Amino acid sequence: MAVVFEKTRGLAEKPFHYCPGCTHGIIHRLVAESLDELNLIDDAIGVAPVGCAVFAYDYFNCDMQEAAHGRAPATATGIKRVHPKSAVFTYQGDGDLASIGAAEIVHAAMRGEKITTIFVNNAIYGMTGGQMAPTTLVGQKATTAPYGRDENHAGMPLRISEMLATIPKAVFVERVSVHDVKHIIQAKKAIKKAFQTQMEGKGFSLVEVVSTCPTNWGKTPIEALKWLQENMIPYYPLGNFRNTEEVK
Amino acid sequence: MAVVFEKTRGLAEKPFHYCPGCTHGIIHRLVAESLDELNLIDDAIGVAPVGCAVFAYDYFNCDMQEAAHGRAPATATGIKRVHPKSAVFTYQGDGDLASIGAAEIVHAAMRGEKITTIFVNNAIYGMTGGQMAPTTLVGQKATTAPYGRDENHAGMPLRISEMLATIPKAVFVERVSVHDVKHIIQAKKAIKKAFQTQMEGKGFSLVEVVSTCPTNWGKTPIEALKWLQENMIPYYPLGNFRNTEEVK
Amino acid sequence: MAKELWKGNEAVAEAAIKAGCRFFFGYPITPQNEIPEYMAMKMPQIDGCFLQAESEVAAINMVYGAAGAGARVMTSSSSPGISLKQEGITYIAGAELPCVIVNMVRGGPGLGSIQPAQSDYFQACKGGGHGDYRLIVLAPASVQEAVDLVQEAFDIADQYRNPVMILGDGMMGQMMEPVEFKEVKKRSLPEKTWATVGTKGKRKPNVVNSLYIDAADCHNHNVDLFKKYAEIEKNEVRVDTYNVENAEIVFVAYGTTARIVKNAINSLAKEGIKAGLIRPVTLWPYPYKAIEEAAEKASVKAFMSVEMSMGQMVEDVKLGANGKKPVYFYGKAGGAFPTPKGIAEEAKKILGGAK
Amino acid sequence: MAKELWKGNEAVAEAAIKAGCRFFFGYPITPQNEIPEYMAMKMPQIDGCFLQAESEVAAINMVYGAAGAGARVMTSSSSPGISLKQEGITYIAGAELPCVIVNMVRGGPGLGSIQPAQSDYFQACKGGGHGDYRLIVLAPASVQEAVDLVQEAFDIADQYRNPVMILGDGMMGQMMEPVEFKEVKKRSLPEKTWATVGTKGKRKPNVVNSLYIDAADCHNHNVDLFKKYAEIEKNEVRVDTYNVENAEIVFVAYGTTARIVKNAINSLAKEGIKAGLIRPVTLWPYPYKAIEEAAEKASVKAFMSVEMSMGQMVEDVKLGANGKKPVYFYGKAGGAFPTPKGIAEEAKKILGGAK
Amino acid sequence: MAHEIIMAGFGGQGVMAMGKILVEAAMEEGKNVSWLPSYGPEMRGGTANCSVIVSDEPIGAPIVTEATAAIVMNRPSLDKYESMVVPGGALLINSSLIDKKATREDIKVHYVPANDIAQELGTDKVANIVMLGAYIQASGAASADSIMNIITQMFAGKKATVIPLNKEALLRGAACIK
Amino acid sequence: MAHEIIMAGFGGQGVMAMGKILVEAAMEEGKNVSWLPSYGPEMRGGTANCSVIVSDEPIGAPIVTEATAAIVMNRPSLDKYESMVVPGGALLINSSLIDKKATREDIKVHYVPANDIAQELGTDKVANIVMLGAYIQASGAASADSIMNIITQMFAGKKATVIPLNKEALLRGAACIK
Amino acid sequence: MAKVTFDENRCKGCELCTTVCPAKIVVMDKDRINIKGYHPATVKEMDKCTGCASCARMCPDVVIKVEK
Amino acid sequence: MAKVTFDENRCKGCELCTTVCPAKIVVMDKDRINIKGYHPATVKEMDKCTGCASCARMCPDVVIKVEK
Ligand SMILES: Cc1ncc(C[n+]2csc(CCOP(=O)(O)OP(=O)(O)O)c2C)c(N)n1
Ligand SMILES: Cc1ncc(C[n+]2csc(CCOP(=O)(O)OP(=O)(O)O)c2C)c(N)n1
Ligand code: SF4
Ligand code: SF4
Ligand code: SF4
Ligand code: SF4
Ligand code: SF4
Ligand code: SF4
Ligand SMILES: [Mg+2]
Ligand SMILES: [Mg+2]
Repeated sequence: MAVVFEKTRGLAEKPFHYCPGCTHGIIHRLVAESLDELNLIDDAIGVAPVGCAVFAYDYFNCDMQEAAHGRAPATATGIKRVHPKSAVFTYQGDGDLASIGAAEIVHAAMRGEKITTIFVNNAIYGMTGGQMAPTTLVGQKATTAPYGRDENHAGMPLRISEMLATIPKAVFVERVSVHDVKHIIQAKKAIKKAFQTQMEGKGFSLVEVVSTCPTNWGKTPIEALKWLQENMIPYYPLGNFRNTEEVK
Repeated sequence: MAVVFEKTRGLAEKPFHYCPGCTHGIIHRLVAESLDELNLIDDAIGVAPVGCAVFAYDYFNCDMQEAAHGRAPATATGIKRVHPKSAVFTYQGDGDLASIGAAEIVHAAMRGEKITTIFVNNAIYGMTGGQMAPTTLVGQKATTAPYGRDENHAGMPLRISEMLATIPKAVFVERVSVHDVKHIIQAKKAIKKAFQTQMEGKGFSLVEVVSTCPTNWGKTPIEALKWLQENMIPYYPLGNFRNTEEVK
Repeated sequence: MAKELWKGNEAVAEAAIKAGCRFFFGYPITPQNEIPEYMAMKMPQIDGCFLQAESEVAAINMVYGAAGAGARVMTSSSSPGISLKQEGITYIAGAELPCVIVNMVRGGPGLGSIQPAQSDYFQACKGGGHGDYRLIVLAPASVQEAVDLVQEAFDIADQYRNPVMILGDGMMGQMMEPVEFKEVKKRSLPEKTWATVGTKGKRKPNVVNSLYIDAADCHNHNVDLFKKYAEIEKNEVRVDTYNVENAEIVFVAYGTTARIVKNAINSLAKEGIKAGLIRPVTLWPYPYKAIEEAAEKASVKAFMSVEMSMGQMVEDVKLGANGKKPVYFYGKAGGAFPTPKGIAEEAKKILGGAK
Repeated sequence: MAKELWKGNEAVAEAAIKAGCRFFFGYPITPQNEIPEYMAMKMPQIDGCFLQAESEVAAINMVYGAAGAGARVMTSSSSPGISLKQEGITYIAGAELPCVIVNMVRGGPGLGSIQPAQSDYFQACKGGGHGDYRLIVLAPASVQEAVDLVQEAFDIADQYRNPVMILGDGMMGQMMEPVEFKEVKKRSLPEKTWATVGTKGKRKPNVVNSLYIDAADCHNHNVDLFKKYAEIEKNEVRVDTYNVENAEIVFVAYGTTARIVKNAINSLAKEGIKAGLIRPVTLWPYPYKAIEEAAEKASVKAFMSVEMSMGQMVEDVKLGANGKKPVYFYGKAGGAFPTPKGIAEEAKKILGGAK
Repeated sequence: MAHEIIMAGFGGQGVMAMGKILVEAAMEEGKNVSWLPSYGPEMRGGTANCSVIVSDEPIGAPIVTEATAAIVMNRPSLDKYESMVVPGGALLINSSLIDKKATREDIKVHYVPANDIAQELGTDKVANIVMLGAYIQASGAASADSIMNIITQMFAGKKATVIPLNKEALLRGAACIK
Repeated sequence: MAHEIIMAGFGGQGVMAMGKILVEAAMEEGKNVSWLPSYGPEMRGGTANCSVIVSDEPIGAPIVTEATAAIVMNRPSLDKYESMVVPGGALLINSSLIDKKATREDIKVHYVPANDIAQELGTDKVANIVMLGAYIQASGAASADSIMNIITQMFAGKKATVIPLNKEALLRGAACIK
Repeated sequence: MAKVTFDENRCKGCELCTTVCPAKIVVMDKDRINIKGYHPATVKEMDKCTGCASCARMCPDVVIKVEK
Repeated sequence: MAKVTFDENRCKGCELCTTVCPAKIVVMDKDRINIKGYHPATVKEMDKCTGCASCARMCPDVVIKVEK
């Protein structure tokens, strides 16, 4: 009997600490599989965020650095400039990347920093217990938006992929989801493409993964996937926003 | 004899400290005239940046705060939330706004903060002596890009107006120039429109003014205006990127 | 008003609101999240404004703006977030704006741990930001005291046009204790004629600023600031003592650690060892005088600074004791805390050695 | 090699390059702009990397990344920019990464002035960031010494896996003096087996991190750090003295201020007043012992800490003197500086009063 | 007299609420009280605990390091907190979920089948109240009446129907202490 | 012997270069030297100055607060620095641009029409060298030869043609000192 | 013939795998509790398994191995 | 008839005003130096002035007043 599917060697043995059904786990796996399949894992250097994925440094089977909240793109820049041939990636949540780290991601993109960012958009601060993120939907409740996000008070959610796609050196930008197997397969393709773009030295690459937080959404994992599909995707349309073919 | 043109009472008496021919002075005047003509000057609260315009607090005839480098939008947010009926504006350079303050401007826009930002893009750090800005053109020399900006090393210039125009609550975004009288008149129109948008409570408004820095560009004021026209405007096309008519 | 059980963080938030705070700008971080969350719940009901800033940097600069605009305003965070606020804090101090900043300290350095600690003492009291400036630093030891001090903090800030920091820790923020919201005596405060509220065409523009481009001007500004600080040192020192009379060893501890020390003192008493406690309530201005006076007591053989840190306040204890009596340190860091037993044992060791 | 005239900032940059620094991440700020500008000019010629970061926050986090990746890396800034780096600095200290950070101090607080100052002493030496950690702080008094210390700083950083700060000021950065780039004695350094360079499939992943989620682990990490700090305190204290033998008054001053003090000492000598100088070269670890020894000298009547600040290092002088002799302070802040005349007069006042 | 209690279990077993109800009740009786939860990501699925103090004297440290009683709702909590109980103190074990026995002999150990009783009453949710009933019976830290006052206030209004269920749980727990 | 000199003028008058040439020359003569510019936005159009020290002894403070000489190239600099000169010190005034006289009597005052001489030589640009020539003549802080060595090094190559002009300027300046 | 195996102690009982199996054979084992305290997922009628690996791809905790 | 007046001591001699005058009458006064040390701008043939205010609008230092 042949193995059809098993844990990639891109992942360490340690079980994830994520809540049951949290899609962070799926995304970790896709990143690890991509690195392994592209033969990059032994040369890869990853940067973990501050957020639920803070312990990502224990899960990937490659060298890792734990960055300050939001600063992963700057940290990764430091690493990549020292090791220009390594596959350098950041793994960041929406609080980390879109809120406190907004300047760092915009500037990594501007510089065309040859790194790959995996951006996990779950429309909430998971780690700290469900506060509003820049990506929280209008009307969505959060502990710091207990009456639901009010667009007149707190504005409308940031669409990071669309915003970064205006930056010339952000050469690969795609939004994917992991709410079913088909989308998981597509998500992996995008992640692989992003790493390939990096290794070709073309510029900055980012994959935004629309993700769940069953715990702080107050939903079962199955309900959460449904909510994602019905509420997140309409505001965060999936698709490719930039790719190298477009870039002259 | 009637007065056709004289110093607006929106400006204080103090002469500007700017270098000869620096267009900061023109932009100051346009802002002050707009505030005066819209009858807003007595209720206005301005926020000065850190940059050559740091002393702006001495030039406008209204209450002013001097913000930390790049944080003017946050400071203005604090002010506006306290005085929602006042006309609150920030006046910021490209180092201030597009580099260190990138997160603050993106988030003020995201929140639809009811403030007006005057963004002076002179493709350089004027105050500190000619270092590279995020807006420095590819090939343009700066003291920290002595061989000219190399796009493979430092990326390509950020187009702030285009980037912010992707944000739903940035309801008025326009890029103007002050290289001749015609454009100066257009620039003033845009600035007035931005303030009107603010007072109508519609959201965040920004006018990007393409500007010169004769001193650090190493040009005479007249040469500088020419260089602006020939080099800046092709990369930074003038025009309106968002206005309230477009906003549902 | 009857006592109610309040969680430290929520009590601090409610106390601020009771003190007239209507503007809060913050960013989530454990273990202080209940403060912004409480504000998010309450502010809209009372026409106040809670705003989650994009970062701690933005939050403190929003505070700067709002304080400059004349509002009673607060922010809160925990250690890494407070580090990010340092530039903003020195701007606020330099521009002489009143505001309240809460730090529910957690273990460091770096990302550290999220458990209670007192390792931000230096940062709070000596200047985490650049330049010569002072925060007024208040260190409550119970939820009740936190409530009382927060309410007064806004008055103190306004009186001196100076930022006030409430230095708590994760334990203070997370614990529940009975609280009574008492009517706090209001100070008579100067009008905020300096605030940027619009000239209304009736006066010269007000400017909020910390730039003094001429060195001599900047020096004079510093001298003025330090005149104010001397005033604060004269008026605002607060300290609590416990069993210092006849004590052989005097512990110095603040905040929740002081409570642990009290347990140790009581258990030492059972063994016949006389120990006392000096508990600074204001960490700046520091109660050097209380230390000095204790140092001059014949009974006192030694001091021991007890901290949830590797030893920070101990330097101030030494400055107070000024060589008159030896000063020891005992502490745990990174979110661990000294136990009454550990403290008592260390004290016995010292007294044994001192004999 | 013959002496050449070098501007302080450029000499510091060149010294870093000579020490093998090939990565520099910085952000412009007066009065240190010549450092990034020099790097921008030179790095491309030697296959190094100069990058202008989007902010000081980004710069220090790039340093974190590059240091973690095993490089010799430096950043530089001046006071407000250094305040912004505080979170990053404590992360670097917590993760035990080697790097060099230059602060050409200017007047504060807030935007302050851009003239030379020494008012970031507390921030550098006591902890501007949160948590218990230490920077090794070197304070050169001449461009030559800056060059020598910068070169050694990289070795010190690597030896202890600790960030090293060069604490200069605007005067140091802007002045030109003759400099000789001497061959610096290299220390024998451990290999950077901990760096993230890719596993190459040959070892377990390396992790660069400052998070210790369990309080006990975090405490132990702190204890380990402080063992290292004790080691540094034992090995690395440096201090320079001038005329301390038989001095009636001992000035304590560092950096450029120490040079002004020397002028004062010489002019006092002309009046027959014996004054000496203790000049700490390492501000942390601080040369408490030198102070203590001077305090024990019969000739010494008093200490005077002279600073371009409102009085910061004076606390360390007091800790060193430990009550044995009185400690006075004299200084100017905000970009102003004490003059030899002012210092001498103050000293005479003190000695007069002490008689 | 000071009761210094550690209450521990899985997140979701209601140990935090158990502690809060106890301190509310004791406070109404005029005692000094404090309640301190564990916090942080270890709560995610892992073990949660709180330190509760009820005392006639002013309370020193709110954190319990030498417990007069430990209430353990699951196995990991037993392993972690058994040693923290002072000699002569009490250890209450949720024997429905913990099949292990206590190892110490210098403390009083009570085995309370809290989940079994709760299920008998119709819902696992009141296992914590069962345990609380047992604890106050064993310790006298608060009276059943005070506890019921608090529970009654908590569920006043729409949820009032669950009050009798909680009362039953409390009494059944108390009955476990012989 | 220590020369502590303040050189001041408008930005663009070459006061910084004047100071640098002097210290380079003095250094080659084996003296201790330091040079410290003013910096900051006040330079923008305003006055620039540098502190220059040439000394046989190691140099203390690089900043000059009690000048053995002040060289003032414009009026605001005269107003600012006249008082800084020590009794017996020297004050060199660019009389081409400054019509005011010095007020002090306890110092040596030299009026040097630096711009007039420079214009005679064909360019305002060497007014600073004229002034430097006057200063070294007055003070002996460095020899004209050393200065010319430095200037020769500076303009080696393409610009070598300007060397004689500078020499002339230096000598003409020196000739102003009687 | 295909086979799925569960690294049971990694399972957190999230049930996501049960929703994607085309053969609808992945179920939660309500009778058992794993070391973490969850009812683990399992396959009741292994012979119906097509080895499509949907379950494994959906699982956030890398519990499932699929062979064919 | 129109008139322009220069607040001469504010002038920095940047020459921008000279480039925009349709009548080409704004020139730099090379004979004079203002308090700041610059040759100030001036109008030589005032009678040609149309009062269009282009010079004033271009001036970065608010030197010029225009009447008509
Ligand atoms: C400087 C700083 N600010 C705040 C925090 C607290 N913090 C930790 S994680 C987090 C938010 C994480 O949210 P997100 O990035 O969306 O990740 P998620 O947990 O949702 O995956 C915050 C605010 C911190 N550790 N450091
Ligand atoms: C935190 C901080 N970093 C850096 C500086 C130094 N600084 C002052 S102005 C400036 C750049 C200004 O450039 P820009 O915003 O483009 O304005 P301009 O001078 O070109 O108008 C910088 C980096 C500072 N004052 N504070
Ligand atoms: S809190 Fe949310 S994002 Fe974090 S692990 Fe749990 S489900 Fe996932
Ligand atoms: S430096 Fe440039 S931007 Fe600044 S005032 Fe001068 S010309 Fe204007
Ligand atoms: S491999 Fe496919 S068919 Fe088999 S159990 Fe998994 S989902 Fe069902
Ligand atoms: S998806 Fe994975 S973790 Fe979830 S129930 Fe299935 S096997 Fe268990
Ligand atoms: S107003 Fe018009 S015509 Fe008159 S001087 Fe000015 S630009 Fe020339
Ligand atoms: S534009 Fe204004 S400053 Fe420039 S030369 Fe004309 S009048 Fe003078
Ligand atoms: Mg998130
Ligand atoms: Mg600029």
